[in-house]
Amino acid sequence: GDDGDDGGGAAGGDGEARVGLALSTLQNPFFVTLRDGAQEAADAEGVELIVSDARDDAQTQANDMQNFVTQGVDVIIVNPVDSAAIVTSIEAANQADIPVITVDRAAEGGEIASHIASDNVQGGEMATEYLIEQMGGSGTVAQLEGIAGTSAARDRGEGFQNAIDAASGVEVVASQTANFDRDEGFTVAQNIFQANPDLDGLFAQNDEMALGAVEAAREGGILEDIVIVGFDAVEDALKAIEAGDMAATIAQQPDVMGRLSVETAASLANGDTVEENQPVEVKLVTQDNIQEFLQ
Amino acid sequence: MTTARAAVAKDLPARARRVLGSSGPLVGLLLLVIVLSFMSPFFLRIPNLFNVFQQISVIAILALGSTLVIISGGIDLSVGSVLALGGAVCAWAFVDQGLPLPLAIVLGLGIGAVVGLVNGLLITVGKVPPFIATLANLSVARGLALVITEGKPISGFPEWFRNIVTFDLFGVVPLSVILVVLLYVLGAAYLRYRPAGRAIYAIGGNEEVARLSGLHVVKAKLKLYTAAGVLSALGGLVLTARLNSIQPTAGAGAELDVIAAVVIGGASLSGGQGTVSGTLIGALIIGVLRNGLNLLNVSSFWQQVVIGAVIAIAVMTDTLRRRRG
Amino acid sequence: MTTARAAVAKDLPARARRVLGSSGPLVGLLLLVIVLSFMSPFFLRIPNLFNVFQQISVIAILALGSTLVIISGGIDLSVGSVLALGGAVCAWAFVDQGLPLPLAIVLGLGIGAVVGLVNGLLITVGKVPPFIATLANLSVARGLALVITEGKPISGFPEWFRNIVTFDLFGVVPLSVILVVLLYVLGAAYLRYRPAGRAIYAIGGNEEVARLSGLHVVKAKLKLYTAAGVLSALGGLVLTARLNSIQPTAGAGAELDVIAAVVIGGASLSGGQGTVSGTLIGALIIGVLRNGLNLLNVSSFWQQVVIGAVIAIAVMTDTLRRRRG
Amino acid sequence: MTGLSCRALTKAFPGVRALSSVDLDVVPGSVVVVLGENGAGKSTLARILCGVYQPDSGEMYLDESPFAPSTPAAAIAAGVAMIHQEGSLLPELSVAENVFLGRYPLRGGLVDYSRMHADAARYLERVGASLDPATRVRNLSVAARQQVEIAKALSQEARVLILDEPTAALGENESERLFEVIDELKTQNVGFVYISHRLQEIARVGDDIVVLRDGEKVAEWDSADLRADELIEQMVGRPVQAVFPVPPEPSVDEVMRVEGLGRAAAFADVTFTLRRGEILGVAGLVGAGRTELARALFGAEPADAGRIVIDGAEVKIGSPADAVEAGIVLVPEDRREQGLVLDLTMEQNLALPSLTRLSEYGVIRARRMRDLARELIGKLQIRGRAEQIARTLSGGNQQKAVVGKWLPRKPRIVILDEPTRGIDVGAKAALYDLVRGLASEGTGVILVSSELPEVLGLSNRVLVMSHGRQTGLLERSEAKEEVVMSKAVGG
Ligand SMILES: Nc1ncnc2c1ncn2[C@@H]1O[C@H](COP(=O)(O)OP(=O)(O)OP(=O)(O)O)[C@@H](O)[C@H]1O
Ligand SMILES: Nc1ncnc2c1ncn2[C@@H]1O[C@H](COP(=O)(O)OP(=O)(O)OP(=O)(O)O)[C@@H](O)[C@H]1O
Ligand SMILES: [Mg+2]
Ligand SMILES: [Mg+2]
Repeated sequence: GDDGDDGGGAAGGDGEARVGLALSTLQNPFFVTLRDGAQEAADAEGVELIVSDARDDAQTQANDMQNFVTQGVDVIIVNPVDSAAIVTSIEAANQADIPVITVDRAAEGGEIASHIASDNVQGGEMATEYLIEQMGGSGTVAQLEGIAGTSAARDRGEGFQNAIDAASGVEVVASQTANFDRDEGFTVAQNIFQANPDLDGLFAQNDEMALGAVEAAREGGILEDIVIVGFDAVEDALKAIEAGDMAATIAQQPDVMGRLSVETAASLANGDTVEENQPVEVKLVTQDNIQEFLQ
Repeated sequence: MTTARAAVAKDLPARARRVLGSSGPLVGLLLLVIVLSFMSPFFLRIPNLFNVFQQISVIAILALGSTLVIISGGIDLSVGSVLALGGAVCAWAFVDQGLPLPLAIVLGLGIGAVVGLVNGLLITVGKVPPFIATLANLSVARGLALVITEGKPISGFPEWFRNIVTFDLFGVVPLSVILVVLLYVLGAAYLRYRPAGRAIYAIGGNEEVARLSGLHVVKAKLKLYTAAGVLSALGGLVLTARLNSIQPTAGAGAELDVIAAVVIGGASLSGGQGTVSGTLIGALIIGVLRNGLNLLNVSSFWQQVVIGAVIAIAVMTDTLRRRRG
Repeated sequence: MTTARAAVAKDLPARARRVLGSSGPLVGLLLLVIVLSFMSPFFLRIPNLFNVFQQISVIAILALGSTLVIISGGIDLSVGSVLALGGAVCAWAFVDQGLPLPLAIVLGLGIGAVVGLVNGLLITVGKVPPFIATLANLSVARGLALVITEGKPISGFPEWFRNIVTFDLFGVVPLSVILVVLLYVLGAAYLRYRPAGRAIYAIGGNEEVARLSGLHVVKAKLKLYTAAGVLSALGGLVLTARLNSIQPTAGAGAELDVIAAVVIGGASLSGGQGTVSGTLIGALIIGVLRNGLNLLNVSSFWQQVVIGAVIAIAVMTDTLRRRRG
Repeated sequence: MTGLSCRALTKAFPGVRALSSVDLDVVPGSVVVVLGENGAGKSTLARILCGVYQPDSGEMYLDESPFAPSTPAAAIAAGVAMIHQEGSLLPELSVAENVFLGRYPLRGGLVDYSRMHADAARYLERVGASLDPATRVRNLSVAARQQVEIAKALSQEARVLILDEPTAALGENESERLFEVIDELKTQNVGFVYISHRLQEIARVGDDIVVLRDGEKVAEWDSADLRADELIEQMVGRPVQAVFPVPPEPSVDEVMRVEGLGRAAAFADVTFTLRRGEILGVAGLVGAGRTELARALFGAEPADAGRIVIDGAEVKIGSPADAVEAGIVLVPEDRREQGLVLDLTMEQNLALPSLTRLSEYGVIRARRMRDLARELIGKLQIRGRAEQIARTLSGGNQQKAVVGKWLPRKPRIVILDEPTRGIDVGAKAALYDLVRGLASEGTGVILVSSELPEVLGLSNRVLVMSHGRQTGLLERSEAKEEVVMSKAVGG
């Protein structure tokens, strides 16, 4: 990673557009990939990209946004920690005549020039439907939840629930948090397996937890008997699908989101008009189409 | 008695120090400001400086309570969770239950008082070490905040609520900054001029001696932890107003920032020492550092390295200097 | 004859206590086990019990180092970050740089030693309070772990690396459990039978007295923090082996779990007290609690409430009981 | 009757009966002296009177109404105040704040600092201490701290004042000043309980005497005009020779030579030699810099000028570890802060300097450690058990342990800073024998003490200090009290 840390941010640009990217967190590979996509586009478009990392804290993000306004960037791309909390910051940017683009997560108010996202609820549904299909339409399932209170956990959980409600003959026997963490995914899955020795399927709200569950299942000698589905399509998960350890994951294309958002920002800086809504496709990754995703 | 006279002379700088608080952190802050203003043209602008102050306002409110607790020889790890719980209760009461906002605010502060009091009772009556008592409530209060909000942010406050905090007096001074300054002036006066405030230093210096001297140690501690709880909840309300929303995960990990601000400000975790002015400077050091690194567009990974290093160096030069002086 | 027998009998509980450390946490653990085995039929199965032990193995390794540090009157907040950094360096060396795995492992442990030594130097030479010194390295080490991994997990280790940790001896006892038991036996022996181990209690009890008794306090502390760093990195390697991957965010927040385990185990944060057996029991209490709540499928919001409450109650009953005699 | 009276007070701690059925009457306007060996129960009795401990049984009456304070606050409110043996000051607070802790003068609900400083100055002047009330206590010498303690007790305007070894850290002038204050308060009908190991003071302050032994009252007199040997026999249960043993003749070999030693702002230009088996006394007034000298010789705060030669070779002493390595040990003046780890057992404390010697192949032999502790406890007649927590020992017994822990290292040079502070006559005699024994085995001893008779009686030579300077080095024959005093004052 060169994180666009060429430090020259202070110099300002002669004609070069300056774009602030306020990320919710960089301690998550998904957003690292998004950032990399954005940087790639910035280099291609000749845009100066300033990245901030709120570490999943709404207040820190408000501060980051404030700092962007202070620096007088041309466009702000924000990936909100909290859709409601970001509104005041967006309004402040609007007041300073700085267009705002939201990426991955929407804002509940303010003037948004463009929204670029994939749908986490839909992804949760797709993943869970595939899980149920692989289980043969019935059986017991467990869910590993993300960090309580985060929007990814909420939306994916909602998608999971929608799919479960639509199916019949599927029983949710456990739903426990493992905080999006592989180690905790391991621990919690291991505990769930103890209480539910003939569990048929497991949906994890991200791949890290799914991979932890894979290791726990392997150690418990039940990897063959259980269908595990994750979310995010990180590299390790793709390998696990190829090896047959995981059944599926959801590919969100964060790099595309990053690229698209910077390209949109560049257009805005040139005074061009842009699409208000730019959906980015989510894809179900299974052993059938895994080769498309493995580079 | 030459000894006595020598002692007086030796004490003169100490007097100056008493009035200014320890000068060490202030020097560190000024150095940081000077370096950053050379590195970024945006840094030294008045609006940015007020931004920094406003950005630290929530942490500063939490840290005020923690300063008292730490001077008394205790610690409060539950600040971040109580912040979320206070905000959550207020939002739940107003948005979900439709109670009038002033009542909701009182309920929010009230729950902070309750958690603080429970901390105090666990410590004084239950004899649980402060670290464990407040760690337990870090967990409990966070859990309750999640339960109350059902894990989702709650928003939907009237405009005037937001303005209480974000309105800029004279066009530049946000009201939250004025609130912080007011609270800190009150805090400083309390510690210096109220008998109960002085007692905190005695309790932190040596609890047994304080007891032998006839102080009501248990009562003092209960008051302290309750006050810290109320201040944490107040921080939650300010945050809620500023963002027009409260997240159940708000303030996670804030305890380390808060304690760092207090200790950078010259307080000792073994108790008996510390000033609120020092804490404010400590919070500003952290805030200025983050702001500056953002303005310089330092990658967030390296930011953590730099922040850690600067904090260590700041505290080290301060203590070494004080030792020599 | 009868007298002698009576004397032995009278001495038995005292002896048992000496061997087991304070009995309080043990009683708490047993109570918890009894309650949980009534509530969940799966709890008391042998594989589940070994699972719990294995689940806490990483925290236990970190907590062993922290026990020594805390007995000496210090604290180490950097454990979780050093875990990630140790794992990251090892993974980077092996996977990205293609170095032989044994060398990569040595590098991983080595970076732990370096961070630990820096902690120690900041504390002894730089006179920085342990809380701040290790908080600074919590930030620095995490930042470096993120830089090295570029923020993404690194995976791709040979099968035998994983087996070192996960292989089940006799079909049920994972090697990681054996590693933990071995380390704890060594730790207990060190504290009890090595002069340097005994010195830790004296340093924590009163550093000035230890110094005036001719002990090398600075050297002892440097050794301690270095050892704690190496153990944290070792925890990182065990985690890496177990998951066949290291995340840069691994171990975030682990410091609170680790300190909780040590303090629940009877150590005092003011130093001079504590046993490694107590710490192991403390870690088991936390592990058993989480395991039980998972088995019972308690909602994750309420889990936090329950965990906090149980920890407070466990420590409270223990201290109150001890006080009564 | 008026005043404070106690009936059948009993108090037990785990393993000890500290008080058994003790009666005590404190009459307004008079002083009851409580005597007894270390660990006899004097402090326990005092602590019960002022609400720190509650008795297991027995009653107390204050002016004939029942008095059962459950906290120190309650006792102070009822007019019973105490000066604690182990000090009760907060080093980080100012002198004035310590004096008025918990009873600050207020104006409009706020602390009135100027009045507090003025009032504190008045009380300080009364005890003869001209200290700035704004000074932090941390910067004061042990003696000055003791004066602050006395001022603090006076300011509580108590009707009954309990003084637990108030003069242990005072020089003669300061002590006399205290006695004058006591005389004055007696005329105002204040009653006193006075605990001390300095028998020579008793006739000066006391009206009645009570002797405790093993927690029981074994004798009482309503006059203080008693012969010392009579008192001692009651306290110890056997006659004790209160004379100083003549020091053995030192060898001619020099074990240590100190040339021009100094440390900035503490002391300067100290030069002396110490021979094998010699006892070198160090005399001076309070604050003369004797402690600083002792600490510098031991490396606790290393000297920054001059040289130290041991057995003919110059040594660099930069830390206590260096000193111990060179065979020098120090018994510090503040046993609780510098001598013992109070929360460890006696065994662990006594073994602390000898940990490596108690191990074999790097492993500590638990049995040897236990034996060592038992041997030292026996040899020094410490009232306590090897597995007892050091904090729970009486003050005098703690002092013995601080000396005792060094003996197994067989040091070449022993520096004792106020070693007899707070220990009873019997223990003092034992300690004198111990010092003499060390000397006759060839150890060089440096003895710092504020009790002039002790220094003069025990030493082969006496080094006198004044204001951080060496003002004399006298042979035993020249070291008469008047000569030493005139040099100590600055001559
Ligand atoms: N808190 C305690 N726990 C256990 N034992 C104690 C405690 N306090 C005092 N003791 C014991 O009670 C006995 C009486 O102690 P006390 O302090 O009253 O003696 P003292 O007469 O004041 O001695 P000194 O002259 O040395 O000050 C001693 O054996 C002591 O070890
Ligand atoms: N802990 C301390 N901190 C700061 N100053 C001190 C401390 N202890 C002593 N002093 C000061 O150092 C000077 C020398 O004191 P020192 O204790 O060496 O004298 P001394 O002759 O040993 O007398 P004594 O021990 O009887 O007080 C005094 O002015 C005293 O106020
Ligand atoms: Mg006593
Ligand atoms: Mg002295």
